[in-house]
Amino acid sequence: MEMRLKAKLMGVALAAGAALSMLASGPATAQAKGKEQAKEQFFPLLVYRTGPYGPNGTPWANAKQDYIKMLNARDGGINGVKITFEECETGYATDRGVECYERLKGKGPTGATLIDPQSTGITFALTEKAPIDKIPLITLGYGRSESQDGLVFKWNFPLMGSYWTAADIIIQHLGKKEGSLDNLKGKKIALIYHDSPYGKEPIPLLEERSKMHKFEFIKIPVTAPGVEQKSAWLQVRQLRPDYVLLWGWGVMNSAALKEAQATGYPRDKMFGVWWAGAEPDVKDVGEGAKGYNALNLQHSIGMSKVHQDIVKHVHDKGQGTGPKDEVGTVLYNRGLIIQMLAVESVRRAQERYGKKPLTGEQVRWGIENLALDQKKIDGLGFGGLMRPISTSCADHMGSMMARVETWDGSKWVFTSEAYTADEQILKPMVKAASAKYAEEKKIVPRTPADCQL
Amino acid sequence: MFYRENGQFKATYRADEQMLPILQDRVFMFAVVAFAFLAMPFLATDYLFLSILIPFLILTLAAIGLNLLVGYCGQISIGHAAFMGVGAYAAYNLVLRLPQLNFLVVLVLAGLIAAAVGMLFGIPSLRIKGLYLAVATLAAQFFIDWMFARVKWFTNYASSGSVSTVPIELFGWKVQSPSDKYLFLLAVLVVFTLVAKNLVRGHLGRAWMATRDMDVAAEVIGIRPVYAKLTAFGVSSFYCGMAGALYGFVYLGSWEPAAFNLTLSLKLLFMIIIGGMGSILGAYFGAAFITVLPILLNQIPLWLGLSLSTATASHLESMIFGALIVAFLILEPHGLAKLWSIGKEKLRLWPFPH
Amino acid sequence: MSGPGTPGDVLLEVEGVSLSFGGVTAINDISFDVREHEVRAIIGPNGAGKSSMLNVINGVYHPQQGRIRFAGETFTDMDPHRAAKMGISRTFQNIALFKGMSVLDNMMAGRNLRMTSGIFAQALRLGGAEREEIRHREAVERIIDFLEIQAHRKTPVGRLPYGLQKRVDLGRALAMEPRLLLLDEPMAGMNLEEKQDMCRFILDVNDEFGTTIVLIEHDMGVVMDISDRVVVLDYGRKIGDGVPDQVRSSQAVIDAYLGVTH
Amino acid sequence: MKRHLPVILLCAVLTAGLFTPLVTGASSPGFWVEVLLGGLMAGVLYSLVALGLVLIFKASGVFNFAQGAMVLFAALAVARLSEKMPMWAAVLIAIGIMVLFAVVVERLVLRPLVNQEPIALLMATLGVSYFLDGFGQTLWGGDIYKIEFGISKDPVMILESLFQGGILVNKDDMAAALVAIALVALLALFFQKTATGRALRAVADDHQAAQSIGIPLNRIWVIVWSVAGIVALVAGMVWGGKLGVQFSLAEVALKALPVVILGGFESVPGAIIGGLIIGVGEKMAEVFFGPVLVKTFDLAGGGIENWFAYVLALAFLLVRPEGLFGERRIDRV
Repeated sequence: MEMRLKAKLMGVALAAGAALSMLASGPATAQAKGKEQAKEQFFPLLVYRTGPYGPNGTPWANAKQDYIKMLNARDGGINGVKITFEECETGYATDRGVECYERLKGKGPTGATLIDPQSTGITFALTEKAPIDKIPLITLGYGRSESQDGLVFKWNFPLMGSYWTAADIIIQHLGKKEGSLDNLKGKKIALIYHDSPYGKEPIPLLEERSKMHKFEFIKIPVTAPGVEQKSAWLQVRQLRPDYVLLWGWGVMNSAALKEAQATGYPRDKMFGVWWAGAEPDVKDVGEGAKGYNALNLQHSIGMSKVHQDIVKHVHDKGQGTGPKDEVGTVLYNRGLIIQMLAVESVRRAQERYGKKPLTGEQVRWGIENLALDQKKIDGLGFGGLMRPISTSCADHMGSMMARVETWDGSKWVFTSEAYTADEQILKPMVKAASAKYAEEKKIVPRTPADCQL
Repeated sequence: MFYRENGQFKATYRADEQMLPILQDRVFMFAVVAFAFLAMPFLATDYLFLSILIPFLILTLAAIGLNLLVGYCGQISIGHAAFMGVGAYAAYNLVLRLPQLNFLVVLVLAGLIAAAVGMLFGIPSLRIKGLYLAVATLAAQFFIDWMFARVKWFTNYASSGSVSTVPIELFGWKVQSPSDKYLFLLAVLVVFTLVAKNLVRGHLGRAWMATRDMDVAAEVIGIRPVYAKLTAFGVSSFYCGMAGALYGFVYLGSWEPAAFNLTLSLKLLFMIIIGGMGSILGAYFGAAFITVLPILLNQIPLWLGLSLSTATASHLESMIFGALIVAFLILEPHGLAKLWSIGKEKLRLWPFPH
Repeated sequence: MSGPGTPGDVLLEVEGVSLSFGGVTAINDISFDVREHEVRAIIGPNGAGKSSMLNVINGVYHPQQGRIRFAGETFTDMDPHRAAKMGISRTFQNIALFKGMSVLDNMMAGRNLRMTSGIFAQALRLGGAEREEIRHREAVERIIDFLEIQAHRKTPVGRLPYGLQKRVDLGRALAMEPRLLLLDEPMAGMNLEEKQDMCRFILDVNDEFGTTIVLIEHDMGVVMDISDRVVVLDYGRKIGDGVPDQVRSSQAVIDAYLGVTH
Repeated sequence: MKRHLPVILLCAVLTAGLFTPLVTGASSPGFWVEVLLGGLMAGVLYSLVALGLVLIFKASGVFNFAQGAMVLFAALAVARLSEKMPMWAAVLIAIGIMVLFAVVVERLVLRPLVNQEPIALLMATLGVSYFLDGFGQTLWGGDIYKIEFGISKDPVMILESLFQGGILVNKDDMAAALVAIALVALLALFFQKTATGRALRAVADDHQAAQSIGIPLNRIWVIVWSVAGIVALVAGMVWGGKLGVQFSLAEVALKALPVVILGGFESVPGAIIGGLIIGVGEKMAEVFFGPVLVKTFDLAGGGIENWFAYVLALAFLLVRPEGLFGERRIDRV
């Protein structure tokens, strides 16, 4: 008994000690700010390698690290400023994401460069905090669709596309298949979506489009994580929609394809968003997913120069973050592009503020004035991987193109030309939504003058 | 040597009924509170405030609430995060639709609404006990989750289903900077800790504990189970409701229904197991433990210079979590609070044991 | 035979009560009465239905037949809260104290019915609530003195020895200031001194507070000493009723009960 | 029989709800049958998990929250092992692992916590389930893995003569159902015929008595947890074979709680029938009742199956706390 008691008290003492050292680590991060400027640019990496979304989160996260390692190895960072990073596991959970943000935002000589939350839910939460901490958020192909409006959302950058552009492009594609958008009249289009902010984002646009083209729009939510979809597909079987749009993430996508197969719904009538069009989504369905289509954010599949550099400078040195064969897969490429754009934003900002570690606020300007033409892109080794992008104060998206790819049972192949989302439809929606937000939050939209700063 | 109560004789029952009968305890508590209010705001970093202290304070409030129900009244609940959710959405809608309301009023109203809902879902406890009740509360959890995800009015027809809040303002005081948030929460928590303490040492508290320890005997001495159980559900949901409102407004700032899911409910449960069932102090310990542990587990490898993959780290986390729960249940069912009091006993005899 | 407070008119009347659990009859058409201020004993071999009888009287069990008449009111089945309100309190055969609470709190819980301050008053510990607490604390302290357990006031009951727990159990019942006190084997498993103490307490309660007492007891000697009248049960039926001497001499009782034990 | 009335009423309402779609013509007979089948399939899986819960509860009075995690763990084991070896070997090893797990749980969790109040034990199993989630993924990895039985996933049309459009069924569903039935039959045999089985039954009826006639409780616990582990294994394979094995399976398994409430904690047939009721009920509710609800209250989508099972269980609790097949008990003073 005496012994046991001692053991217990010991244990508690230990725990207390640990906790104290924890508190100690708080100030440590603060000092980092104070200490004379090391020539380092710090990138916090919010990731999720575990849980239902882990399989998709992992290649994405690996690519970012690989790209950073490659730059440090090849060019010694950005114009001589070494790149440092730290990962934090969010598990795709909003509260954990917020904690990661708070933990990492102060690290490094100049604090966080920018944040890529890798989750729409976390993006919503951070949208409230970023302006206070002056840290830009880049949400490439996800996040708040209305945050394209840089006049209201000064700190959000949904680069290269939002869920509204995605939905719009799919509808355009369907119209093309049917001969013309008018032929969608009377058709049934069902949206099977991840029941979270991510899955709900496209709904307003699809409703808009269904009004325009008089097609019937059916919403079928699937509860996260989305393993259990039986009744969703029973509904599909009952309503027999002409097309099914799949807005899933992680395990939900493969589950959806399996159910589609089980209920005999033709896969070639299914169209996924670009988060439902990667290898992990289809690989363990294999033949069963043959014919399934998904959007692809502009880039082609296969190796290009940047991949070779990464293999050469990272994997061959045995410093690869993940397995070598994931290099060049869809989500891996997306990770590369995100990290590249982040780095180029810093480079752009350096042109204005000098080749030294920059604060988030300075980098924000860089993102807002990003201008990558084909030449630059080729120079960066991303030739064929992506198309030109140029952002501005009013437009934080920079480009809104995507192509449709199709799973042939073993790999993804492109089956359409690049579409561009329809400005006519998007602009007013973005304006209206951002105005509502500004009004809710009592934000005064930026003036052109403010943009010059 | 210094921690002795001899020589402190209680002349009146009032003196004997004090919250902390031993002088040294009073001094110590006062010192702690003073430190928290006066020193902490200057010592702590933003990170400490935003990721540790603020969630800690809020979750403590919730844990106290749950402890009143589970620890004091003996009624299990695996659905209390849902009542936090009720509080959060109630506050959101109150602020949205009655902007002129003072946030303190909003906070209390949110608590009361949560209390009402809590009592509603507490009704089954009159007929069922233990495990059965656990499942009944699960029903509350899932139904309420669903309700906020589906009924558009609650989220003001936000297409994404996620709501965001405006900074709190109290009598011209904008509660926005980390230290302001901290002070505000601390004040709320201190007040409601006292309230809880008073309740459990009043006759209502005795009614709860009696129901917990021996419900038949309690009934025989005239304690109505209906009254005891429903008040327990009400009060505890009231606490969680307020905690939820604060969690939404002060900590997250923007959230979707998933923010108050089963995982959070289980977290709360773990807090009171580890902290100590039927102890207000335990709620503090438990909340601190649960808030700090995952962060520690992420940090320790970094300090040791180990490069532990984030995946392994988070797997380790849930393993250690589970192991700790079992360990506590076996070694010290009354949790950290009990260890604390054992420690005090020892100190009382020190340096002359026996 | 010691003569406590002189018996007055009938306080409790049990009429033709029958109780069964899923076919098993525990009590079979039993009637008896209890007069004000008297000490009434219920005896009988194990499984005779003694405890069930008490549980019927204060509404823990609900009989299928029969009526209970208490203080001029008639019930077909009582509920515990009502019984408590009307001044019936009891102790338990295998002690049913609130293990997690101190002696003081256990007994204070006995005052619960009489404490009226609202939830807000308690939450904020307003003057009223404070004063009420202290008033009742005083009442409880008197009982603590009476039962000579001052030393254990703040001890969790779980830690007390058996004999003392029995005392606290009695104390909690007394804290309700009952009109009718039901004692379920108050001396079971006690040694001689403990028994003597307990007897003394019971008689004092009966004298000083004039409380009417119904007790179940195995120890014949004790029963015959302290009780005014005795009911004898056997297999759920009543086989004897009267002053101890009558009961002693009743043939049925001797066969069914005394005969066996002596 | 007065106290049976509400139960009868509740059942009546459910049955009515079951057939309304047919009567009102909200669905073609063929489709209705498909939904029914879909529900039954889901039900089979719930039943399998619930079965494990009931076994453990009968023998050790523990409400095993970790059953879901056990399903996941076992399934992961099979999935990963079968990548390196033939299926039968993988299964055998997995069984070994589950038995080992049972031993460990008995030693480290049950024995120290013996005769604690049930809530404490529930929480302990909660801890166990957290541990298993983490451990399972560290050991086997957190990816999506598949269990291949080589059964075609493509649907088959049957009874086309009877219903226009025919009825769509899946071979693997059928296989799963057969496996489940076989398992239940085996268990029945095990309990009725073997000495161990009889001992288990004795323990279930009365722990003290069983102990007094010299049945070693600890060994019984190990056995019963092993059996539950094997049941979990089967459930996991059936489930994983359909949806792929991944972390999130454990969450789906939570549905087994309302199932045992419905069936009664101590009744094996209860677990099975309860599972089927819940499965059919929630699918029917989702497919037919959901859209109506959405229309009338302008909800953002259906998804009532998230709570249907729990609310149904709650309703049953209120009218019949001991469950469909549980026997009610009187607590004595």
